[in-house]
Amino acid sequence: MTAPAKPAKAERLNKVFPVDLDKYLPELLKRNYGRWVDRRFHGYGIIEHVSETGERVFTVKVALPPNARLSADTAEKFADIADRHGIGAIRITMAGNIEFLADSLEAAQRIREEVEGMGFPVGGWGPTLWGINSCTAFLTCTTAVVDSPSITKALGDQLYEYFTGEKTLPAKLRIYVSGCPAMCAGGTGIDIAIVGQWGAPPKIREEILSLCLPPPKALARIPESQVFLVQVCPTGALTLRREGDKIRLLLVPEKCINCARCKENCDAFDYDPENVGVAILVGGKYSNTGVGRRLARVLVPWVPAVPPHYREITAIVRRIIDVWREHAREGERLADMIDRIGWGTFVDLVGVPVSSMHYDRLFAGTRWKDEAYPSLRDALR
Amino acid sequence: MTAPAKPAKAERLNKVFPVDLDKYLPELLKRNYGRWVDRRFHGYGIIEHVSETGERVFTVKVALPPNARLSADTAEKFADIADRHGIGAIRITMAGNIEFLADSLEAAQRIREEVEGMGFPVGGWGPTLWGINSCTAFLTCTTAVVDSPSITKALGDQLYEYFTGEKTLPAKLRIYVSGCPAMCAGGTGIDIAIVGQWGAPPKIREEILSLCLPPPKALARIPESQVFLVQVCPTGALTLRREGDKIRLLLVPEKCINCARCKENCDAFDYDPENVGVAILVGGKYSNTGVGRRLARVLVPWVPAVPPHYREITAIVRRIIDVWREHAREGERLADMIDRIGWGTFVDLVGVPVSSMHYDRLFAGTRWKDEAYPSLRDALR
Amino acid sequence: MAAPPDLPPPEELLRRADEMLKHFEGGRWPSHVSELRRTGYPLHVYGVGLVARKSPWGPSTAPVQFVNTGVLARVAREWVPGRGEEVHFRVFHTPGKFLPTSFLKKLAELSKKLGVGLLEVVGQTGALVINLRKEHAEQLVDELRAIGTDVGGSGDAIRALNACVGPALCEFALFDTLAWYAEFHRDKRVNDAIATPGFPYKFKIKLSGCPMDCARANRADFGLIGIWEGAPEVDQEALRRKVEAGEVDPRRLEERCPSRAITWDEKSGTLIINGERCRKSMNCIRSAFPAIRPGRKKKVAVLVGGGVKGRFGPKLGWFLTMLDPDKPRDAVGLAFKVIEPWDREGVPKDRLGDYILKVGFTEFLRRLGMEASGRHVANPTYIPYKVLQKEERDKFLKLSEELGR
Amino acid sequence: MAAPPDLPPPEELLRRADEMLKHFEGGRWPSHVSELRRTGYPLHVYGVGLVARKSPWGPSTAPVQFVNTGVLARVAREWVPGRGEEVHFRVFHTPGKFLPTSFLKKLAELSKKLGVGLLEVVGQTGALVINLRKEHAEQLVDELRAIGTDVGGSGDAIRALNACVGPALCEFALFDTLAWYAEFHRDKRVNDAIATPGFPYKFKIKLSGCPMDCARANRADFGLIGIWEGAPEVDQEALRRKVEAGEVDPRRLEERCPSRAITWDEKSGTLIINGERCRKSMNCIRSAFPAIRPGRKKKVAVLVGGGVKGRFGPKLGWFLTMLDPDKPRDAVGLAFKVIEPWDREGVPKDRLGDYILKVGFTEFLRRLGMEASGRHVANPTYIPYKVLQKEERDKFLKLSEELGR
Ligand code: SRM
Ligand code: SRM
Ligand code: SRM
Ligand code: SRM
Ligand code: SF4
Ligand code: SF4
Ligand code: SF4
Ligand code: SF4
Ligand code: SF4
Ligand code: SF4
Ligand code: SF4
Ligand code: SF4
Repeated sequence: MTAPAKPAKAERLNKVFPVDLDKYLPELLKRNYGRWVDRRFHGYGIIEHVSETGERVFTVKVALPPNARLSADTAEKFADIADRHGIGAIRITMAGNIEFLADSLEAAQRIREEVEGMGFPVGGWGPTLWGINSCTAFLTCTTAVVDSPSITKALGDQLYEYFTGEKTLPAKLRIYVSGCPAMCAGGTGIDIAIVGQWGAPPKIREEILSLCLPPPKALARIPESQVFLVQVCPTGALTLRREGDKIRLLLVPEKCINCARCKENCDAFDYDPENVGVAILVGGKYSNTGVGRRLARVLVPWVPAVPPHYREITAIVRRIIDVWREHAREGERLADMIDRIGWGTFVDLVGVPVSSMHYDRLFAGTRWKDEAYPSLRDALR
Repeated sequence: MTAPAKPAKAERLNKVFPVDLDKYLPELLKRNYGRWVDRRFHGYGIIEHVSETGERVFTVKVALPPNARLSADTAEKFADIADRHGIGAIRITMAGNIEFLADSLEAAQRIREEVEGMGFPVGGWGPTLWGINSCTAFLTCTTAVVDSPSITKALGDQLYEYFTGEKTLPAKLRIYVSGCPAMCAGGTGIDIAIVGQWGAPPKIREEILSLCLPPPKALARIPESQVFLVQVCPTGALTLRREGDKIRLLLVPEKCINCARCKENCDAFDYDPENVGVAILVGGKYSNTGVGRRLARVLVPWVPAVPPHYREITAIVRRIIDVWREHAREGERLADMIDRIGWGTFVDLVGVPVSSMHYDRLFAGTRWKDEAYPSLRDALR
Repeated sequence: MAAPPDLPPPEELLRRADEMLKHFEGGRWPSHVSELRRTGYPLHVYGVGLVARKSPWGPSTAPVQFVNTGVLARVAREWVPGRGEEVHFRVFHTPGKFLPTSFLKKLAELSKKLGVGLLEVVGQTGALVINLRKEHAEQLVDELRAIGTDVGGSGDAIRALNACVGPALCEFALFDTLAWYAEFHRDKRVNDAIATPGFPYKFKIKLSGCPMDCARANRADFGLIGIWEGAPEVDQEALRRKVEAGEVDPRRLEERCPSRAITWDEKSGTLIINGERCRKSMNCIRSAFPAIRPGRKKKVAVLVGGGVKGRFGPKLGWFLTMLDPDKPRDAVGLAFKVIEPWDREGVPKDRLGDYILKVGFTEFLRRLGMEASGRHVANPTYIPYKVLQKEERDKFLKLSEELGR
Repeated sequence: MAAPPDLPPPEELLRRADEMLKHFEGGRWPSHVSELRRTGYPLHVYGVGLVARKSPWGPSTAPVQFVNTGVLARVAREWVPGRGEEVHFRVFHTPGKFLPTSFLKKLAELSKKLGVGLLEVVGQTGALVINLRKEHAEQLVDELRAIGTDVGGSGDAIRALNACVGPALCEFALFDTLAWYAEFHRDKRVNDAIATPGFPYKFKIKLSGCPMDCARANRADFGLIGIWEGAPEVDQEALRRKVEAGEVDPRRLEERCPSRAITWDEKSGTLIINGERCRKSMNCIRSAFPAIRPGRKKKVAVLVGGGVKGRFGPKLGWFLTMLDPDKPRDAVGLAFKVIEPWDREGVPKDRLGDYILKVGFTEFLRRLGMEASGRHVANPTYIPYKVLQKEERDKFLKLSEELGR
């Protein structure tokens, strides 16, 4: 391969964006763009959209493996199915499911059969599990502390019927599983969020620290507090000490909140798998339905993440779902139910047996201790 | 008057506490102490308590003038009524109403007639206004910025029927009116709290400041930050500056949160009546009913307090009550209703027309600006 | 406080003050002004304050020998025509605030003889306030002591205690609030801390017989609230009668129970209450009393750190522990145990609650040598990362293991 | 990251890794491991990570000429037997993420030819991820550009934009999310900020056609959400039919409206919606569509400062202003207006929301030269004292006067 001339490469700074709708939208959708007037659900996986022109399109929603991973082989098979039964296109949902597009219910059913035959379930609309979003974690990520794709697989195996609708839920359920506090699976604004944790303050590997610091000469000219790594820590847990010629980065464990910002910016931060676990949060949502958008709250600040079964995690998630199924009103998302019955009652129903939990500080690094200020009501038995 | 001998006076340090139940409790109550098994309400002002012995006692609840003020003359008349119709005792409720005690419903009714004849309404149980607690303010207090007794009178005149039960409410209503942020009427854990405000940072009267500082020699030895007045300010708005021999107390208005702690501790802090007003808070309660105890939230951070009508205040209070009456379920306290329908909806129903309100910082002096971080939902019309 | 701007000349000021006062004698609600007219209280001062929209009173002193708390003295500001002065005592109320007519008459008499014939029958903390004449202060102390009460409770001291009427008149009382109230007063340390200020700030003790909290123990530095463990007690037979009579709707009991602890079994006509879940809202009890009443396993809950402001603003007390309803002395001991670290380390004008916020609740417990009790979940965090100690983590590990079985 | 303690010897490690991997090929849910087996991805590395309970990957580099964002390179840690490497591109997705089969096939082909035959069909931000072979990186860029897309969007840059499917497939879209998405990409400033990192931290833009927020604009640095003003539109005739058919229970619409904006008039069979009150929960609409549909006065709401963590932890975006649905260029302009003060003053690794928290929302508005809009009452204070500016006070004065009339 001979390298093209340089100016041509510089052209790479002018990005090629695939934004020409005309090129990517199937004809059927182009004709009815913005003209959809009604939709009908056929089971839990197929939606029929009706246009004011009278035309219809059927979408078939299919779950993918964790982290929306697809081999080129499978992609080609999907393309083939879409060509044979569909309208020559698929779409990827923003949450990593696939939608096949068809122009009749029969065609949609055929698609369903074929993908189910390949081992991919159809479902995920209405009062079901819409899917589990997983970040990439051990598949490609350097900062991961737990492996979200395999946790997702463990959860998916257990919650399968909730996706297909064989068993239904009070309302939509989505789960985000992130391998570390960066929360790439989408943060905490969702029904159930699972977030990997170090569990203990990081360890600093002195040997490679210099890679994350400015070159010695430049460093000598920067005030300690202005050094990037020091600035990155939100709580002041990291300070730089110059000892003669040497530089030491000190970590005050009492100040550390385990946010992982240091590690995100420097590979010298390490941890011990011994302490690693996940936090489980509940009751978030982005949608404005019911009580409106909200961040989830920490129900369980830590449980271990033990592959391959991840029993500790799946047990708690199942429990949360059971409590929700038992106590929710029809159509009530987890966030709305918790809001109605109260956090204390919810925690109680789940059976979290702790004598002390966090105090809501909203943002890390404020003056008050991040700890429990007990209320009488919550103490009552 | 000749002063008694000193040792006798020193005895005053051993207090005489009126704690001998035997001495103060009417016989009827002594006999049935701790043996009450049932109670019946007769209208909104009379409760019949039934003992397991079969005996009964009837209490008649009577409103007093603002700040629970009673002249010796009226007190004697009350004693007389209690002797004639009652069981020879009255009691003062903790919230400053009077309860007459009688041994039959007829006697209770007679008491009711007599006190009503004197201009004191009977009522205040069940779904009514239980009373308005007022601090002393301009009657005797040096730090008052608005006069709570007269505000209470203005409110009482307008809400009279809610006390007597001529008009009922969804549930209990109590109002606390405090003349300044010390909130002596009982704080903010109540349905409606009205709290006097300076509205602007205090002015310092240099002439009398020295009265609040340690004597010059002692002062010279104390670090600035340890001086009492400097310590009292929760936000660091007050600093002491030594200029040669002179001492100056500086106030940074941007840091001042109007908490009045400086004034509570030193008469040199003054304000301009021009800016003075009250904050109106809603939805507090101490009782564990419904959603449980909670502090009220600021609905209106400031309106002027203009005697004698205090129209600005009474208009808002009436409005709050109207909204509550219209939207509450039976038996639902204001706090419970707000919790159910949501703060945004409630604010909207009242019609507070502001584009910016406070951000909840819970405690003064944290790092974040005490200001509005708008949510989309609340912005929607 | 300086004279407000644009104050009219004295005569005009007094005239307007009078007008203002008259206004407050109209209307249906009992009038404090009319009541004050029956007394020797210097009403013109109050009227001038209303016109000026500033408190007319400035600080003054009224030293009374060996009385270090409970005496408050004011003098009218220099801009109040005719000036005037005002002194009042905070006097200890009787238990349950019962006033036999004989005692009430004595108070009225004293108030006329040595004061201006005016009372505040209950201060918002719980004291009985008597407005007196400065020159009679010494005598009033002696006469009050003679009839069985006394003056005290202001400044950085223990303040007038407050207890709800409890067993004297209320069916719901879960402990003997008035006996406990007496017990506190019998303790020498309480006496001394009431008599002489010495703490960083005031300290208030309030006692409520049940979770309705009529005594507002939630806003006390040290609050005591009667409670029970488990479910309310149901007399199923009596309840069925109430249901049949249409007095009680069992579906509504179910629905209105804020902790969803209630199930009504239609078939058997039985109300089942899950005691583990019940949060003691009293809702079922007050709706169906006496067929439903508080449970029998009684306790007294202790709340610490409440207050309306202090350094850090409004706070409701935090749950500390449970006490035995038959052991009031434990409560007295605990109060002083709680006071100790605050008294030793607290910055002047930090309430107990402010102190706790500064050191943190966990550290506060450590200083008391106490264990955390109860579930502390009122304010869950939104932040999913945190350093947790091993013991803490182990609790959750146990939970997941139990659920996994 | 250092080798975890007690790691078994290489062979045993690989054996256990394999066991682990096999486990994840069982079960009903689609397996990523089975899928990965169909590719050239170095599965043993992943398996070793699972056994070690540590990510097996360390940072590496894969410089690609004039490509400053979107390329991520990893190398297996030294304790992974056999080592291995992994490089992937973040590739711009098509609008609405529609993939004509021809395009999908081309992607699959490229992925096999130049990569390991593996895709992440959508990253959680919205990118399409292709795992490639390092040596083909340059060529893959060119080939992607040839089929009409490109690599980019990582680091302290504008990230892959994300827009919900909107008018292409959804009845609820209140503005043309896909047209706006295209409009952003056509702007030179957007191109440059995607191509080359330079901000204090990443910057994400997300577009949702309606308040359901399928694109999760609430967690974007700059979020756009379609909205309308006033009440939803009711086709009373159609609604009555639905009611009669038993498809819709109007009482339930009333009851479930979270802002209590709905009244059902039984007699006339009319549903009245108070538009002033409606908070756009979409509840009535999705329950009775198409008899009830969004109103016609459409707007696009702008949220700023969302993000999952940054310096100060989780935040949902705050409402800034409303835009005209026909003017996407206004949104592009506003995005850069919002970026400007943050870019100038922000500390490295502070997200926009962190910056806003530091300066305060009011000050942020001032720096933008914008007025506050909307009602900001989400988090009312419990503290009853505050210094307020005169203008602020006057608003409340006006309120009380209006109510007093
Ligand atoms: C396809 C997708 C958008 C896309 O551009 O890819 C989508 C599309 C629709 N969403 Fe969504 N939602 C999609 C992710 C989301 C998300 C994001 C997420 O889950 O992370 C949210 C907000 C997050 C949250 O849960 O708070 C979201 C909140 C909703 C809601 C509100 C649900 C609720 O009860 O709060 C509805 C309404 C409903 O379900 O009745 C909704 C309804 C819809 C419907 C079914 C509208 C309708 O009833 O006709 C849209 C169907 C269009 C279609 O046929 O494709 N969509 N929807 C996304 C599918 C994800 C998936 O694979 O499962
Ligand atoms: C007399 C008084 C206690 C005292 O020792 O003085 C009192 C006594 C009773 N309260 Fe109370 N409450 C008294 C102040 C309070 C307070 C304090 C306050 O208002 O500042 C509260 C808590 C504050 C709050 O509102 O959160 C309080 C919250 C309750 C409640 C709960 C109401 C609710 O809906 O949340 C009840 C139950 C009820 O009304 O059904 C209650 C019920 C009762 C009853 C009527 C119990 C009953 O149903 O038999 C008690 C009657 C005893 C009697 O005959 O005297 N009491 N009650 C107080 C009368 C004040 C007054 O003059 O109006
Ligand atoms: C008399 C009384 C109001 C009334 O007329 O009922 C009162 C009057 C004063 N209070 Fe109070 N407080 C009274 C009950 C309260 C209560 C209610 C309670 O105890 O439940 C509170 C709120 C509860 C609490 O303590 O948190 C209260 C919180 C304050 C505060 C704020 C304390 C804080 O933590 O910030 C101050 C300011 C101070 O301490 O400097 C204060 C200060 C004052 C001063 C001493 C201010 C002054 O120096 O002028 C007032 C004296 C006025 C006077 O001329 O008597 N008063 N004060 C109440 C006491 C009578 C009694 O003992 O029964
Ligand atoms: C690939 C992807 C996960 C996935 O497999 O789907 C991902 C992967 C990484 N994210 Fe992310 N994030 C991905 C979506 C997200 C999202 C979701 C979103 O955008 O809605 C978030 C939360 C939303 C947000 O930005 O607030 C997210 C919040 C983070 C953060 C925390 C940012 C913060 O404000 O604190 C980091 C940490 C950092 O920036 O250093 C981070 C950092 C990382 C790094 C670069 C960490 C690292 O250097 O190893 C991960 C690279 C792994 C890899 O090998 O590719 N990633 N990351 C997603 C990007 C694909 C795409 O562009 O579509
Ligand atoms: S959440 Fe953590 S583990 Fe997952 S991709 Fe993001 S940075 Fe990696
Ligand atoms: S950046 Fe976060 S994890 Fe790292 S030391 Fe600071 S607080 Fe701890
Ligand atoms: S609240 Fe203020 S005005 Fe009222 S008595 Fe207390 S200190 Fe005085
Ligand atoms: S003590 Fe309070 S009112 Fe006084 S200056 Fe400080 S903040 Fe302002
Ligand atoms: S607190 Fe309970 S026991 Fe005490 S008076 Fe009130 S209702 Fe009765
Ligand atoms: S006391 Fe309250 S919480 Fe307990 S069972 Fe009765 S209603 Fe429910
Ligand atoms: S956000 Fe609204 S318009 Fe967009 S896909 Fe979701 S439901 Fe449809
Ligand atoms: S959209 Fe939601 S808030 Fe608006 S009227 Fe319908 S149900 Fe009520």
